[in-house]
Amino acid sequence: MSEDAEVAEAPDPFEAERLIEAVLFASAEPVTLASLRARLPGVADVGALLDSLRARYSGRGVELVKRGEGWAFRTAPDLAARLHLEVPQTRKLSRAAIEVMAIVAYHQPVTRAEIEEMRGVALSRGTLDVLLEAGWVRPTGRRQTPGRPMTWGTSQAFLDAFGLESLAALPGVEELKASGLLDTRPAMIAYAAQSEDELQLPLGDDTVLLGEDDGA
Amino acid sequence: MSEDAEVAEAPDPFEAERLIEAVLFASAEPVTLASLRARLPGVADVGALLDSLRARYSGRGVELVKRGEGWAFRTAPDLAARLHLEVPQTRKLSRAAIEVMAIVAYHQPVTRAEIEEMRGVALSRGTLDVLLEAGWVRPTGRRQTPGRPMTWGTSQAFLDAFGLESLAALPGVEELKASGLLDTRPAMIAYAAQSEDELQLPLGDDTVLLGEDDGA
Amino acid sequence: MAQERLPTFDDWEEQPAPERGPGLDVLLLDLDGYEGPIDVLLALSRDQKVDLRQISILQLAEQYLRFVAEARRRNLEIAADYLVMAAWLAYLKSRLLLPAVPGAEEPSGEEMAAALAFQLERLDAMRKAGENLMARPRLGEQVFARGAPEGLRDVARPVFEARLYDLLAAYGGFQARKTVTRLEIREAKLYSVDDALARLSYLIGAAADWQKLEAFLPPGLADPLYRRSAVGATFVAALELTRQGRIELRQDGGAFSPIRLRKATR
Repeated sequence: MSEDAEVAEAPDPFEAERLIEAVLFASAEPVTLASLRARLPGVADVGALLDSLRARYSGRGVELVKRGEGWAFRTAPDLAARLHLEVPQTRKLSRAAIEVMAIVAYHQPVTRAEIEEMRGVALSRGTLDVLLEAGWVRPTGRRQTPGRPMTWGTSQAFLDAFGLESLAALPGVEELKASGLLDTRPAMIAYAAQSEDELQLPLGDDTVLLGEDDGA
Repeated sequence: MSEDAEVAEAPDPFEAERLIEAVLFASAEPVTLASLRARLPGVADVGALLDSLRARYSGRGVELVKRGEGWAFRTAPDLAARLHLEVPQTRKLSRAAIEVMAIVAYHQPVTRAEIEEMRGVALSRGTLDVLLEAGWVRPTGRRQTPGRPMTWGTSQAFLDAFGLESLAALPGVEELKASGLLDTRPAMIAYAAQSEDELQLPLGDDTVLLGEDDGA
Repeated sequence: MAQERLPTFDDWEEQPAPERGPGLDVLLLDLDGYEGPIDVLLALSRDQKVDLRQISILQLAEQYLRFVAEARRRNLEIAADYLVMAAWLAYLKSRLLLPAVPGAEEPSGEEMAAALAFQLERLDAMRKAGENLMARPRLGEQVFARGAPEGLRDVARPVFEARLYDLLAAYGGFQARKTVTRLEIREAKLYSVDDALARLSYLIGAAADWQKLEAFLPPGLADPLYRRSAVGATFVAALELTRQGRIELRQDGGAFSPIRLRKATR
């Protein structure tokens, strides 16, 4: 690393241009002309070399630009938008988020306070944000009550995401009950046993009776 | 934010090359081929564009290099002495650390016990840590032997740090392989195997030697 | 394997690699600089030939033994594994000098020597490989990355996953939680084991012959849950009375066949 730059070769313009290129590439800050000159003893016209380099990169994906007193490489402005890439990344919604989504869908327009009251817990910070980020809920207006709280409803994206033609396509509470998704019965095995037909076995057939919960 | 990246312009090769140039310039780390492809929808042969770009920069002050799965621009090594960049002084590696790094690089995947066996001394605390901290070695899996010991290998950053296109470019790796010196086993066993002609086979594919019981 | 590690010296790179191995004195002076016996052996081996394949292990063993003897004579502190290696090399030496025992199970002296030579050669190769790697232009020292990276972001655009089923199930769960505000637990009507014991003890007196278990069930078995509890309790009671030696139980047809019982005939 400790080489003598002073023992500089004959100032070959091509070599000098290469060096400028490397210095500008590797420097964190724009490099001043003076600083470049200091690196190129014996080279008379550093400015001309910069011009040549600028021409060389003109129209490319990278351009040589002047920034204040210094020179630097920068990516071409027209490409800036395409440097960054949006990568789809599937994320699972939390149980709370899905429940809030459902409440918004069934009870819209609904305020945050109403959601909290219905669920009996405060809405944690991220929950509504996540739904907003997904684009499924949207503000629908303000309730004409003290404080004029914002109300929330579902968006078209929500319908698209869940394959619903319209909000009317959401099954009603009675339909949920019928499909077993809404079960209001207390879950107790004892009651289940009482109400289930399969256990109404004829008593006469004792073998079945005895064996019935034998292996269970 | 706009989704129009998909509605890509006709994949003009010149434009595509410009974009690759900009993307590689914008990143200090090597950019993977996959990441480049994702930015160039509709461009069939990204590899050919990279080759063209590599040729374009060949001999310049900045070069296009391949580092494992990634591509990057790097200053030409011959200019090192004349760049005079202010570089934070890197910590010198101890002789032990260098030796361990070479063993990991040439014998990967290799277990800690195998490294110790080869060197004839226990690995002191800091040795592997220093290499891990530098980001040059990484755990690669577990060996399917009793105790399921962890195996170590080198990272992409290792290739980048030492200017290697791939592990096949490790200096002298072919000769070492041919002479049987890349056998990880204890000397007695390794030597015995060697004298049984087993290792006189053409060692074309390192999977036999290296990947044999790779846990990864 | 070393039990104790000697300190390394960090200034290796400043030292020109010796063409020939160090003399005994240098070796002893530098004792702290060596990483265990293998390291010393490798240093000693440079005394012989450049090519480790041609090395005389016998000569190396002698050099090493001289080194250890000299260290002990000078009361230098050397770690236990140096002595272990000395003992092993002394043994190897004897094996190399004496004719091989025919039919011996263990490897011959030549094989042991070759294995040691292999180990030295392998370590030496790795040492050189390390030096070669370090001699390459390194990123951040001779080769540089872009000094002002403009950042390249792969922005994660989240796509949320939820099925209509999840939504409806969540709402169902929510409604259910809301609806059931008061949980009433009805008294479960069950036939107890105590009742079964009392009934069975009473009835068994009259049963001199084998009778099915069902014969002892209480009346009023319309309710299925009650009936199941009666069967279970009566069976448990029967087991208890059998244990007490008051009745006998039998089941002739294997699993699920009728269980019969009668008063003990003692």
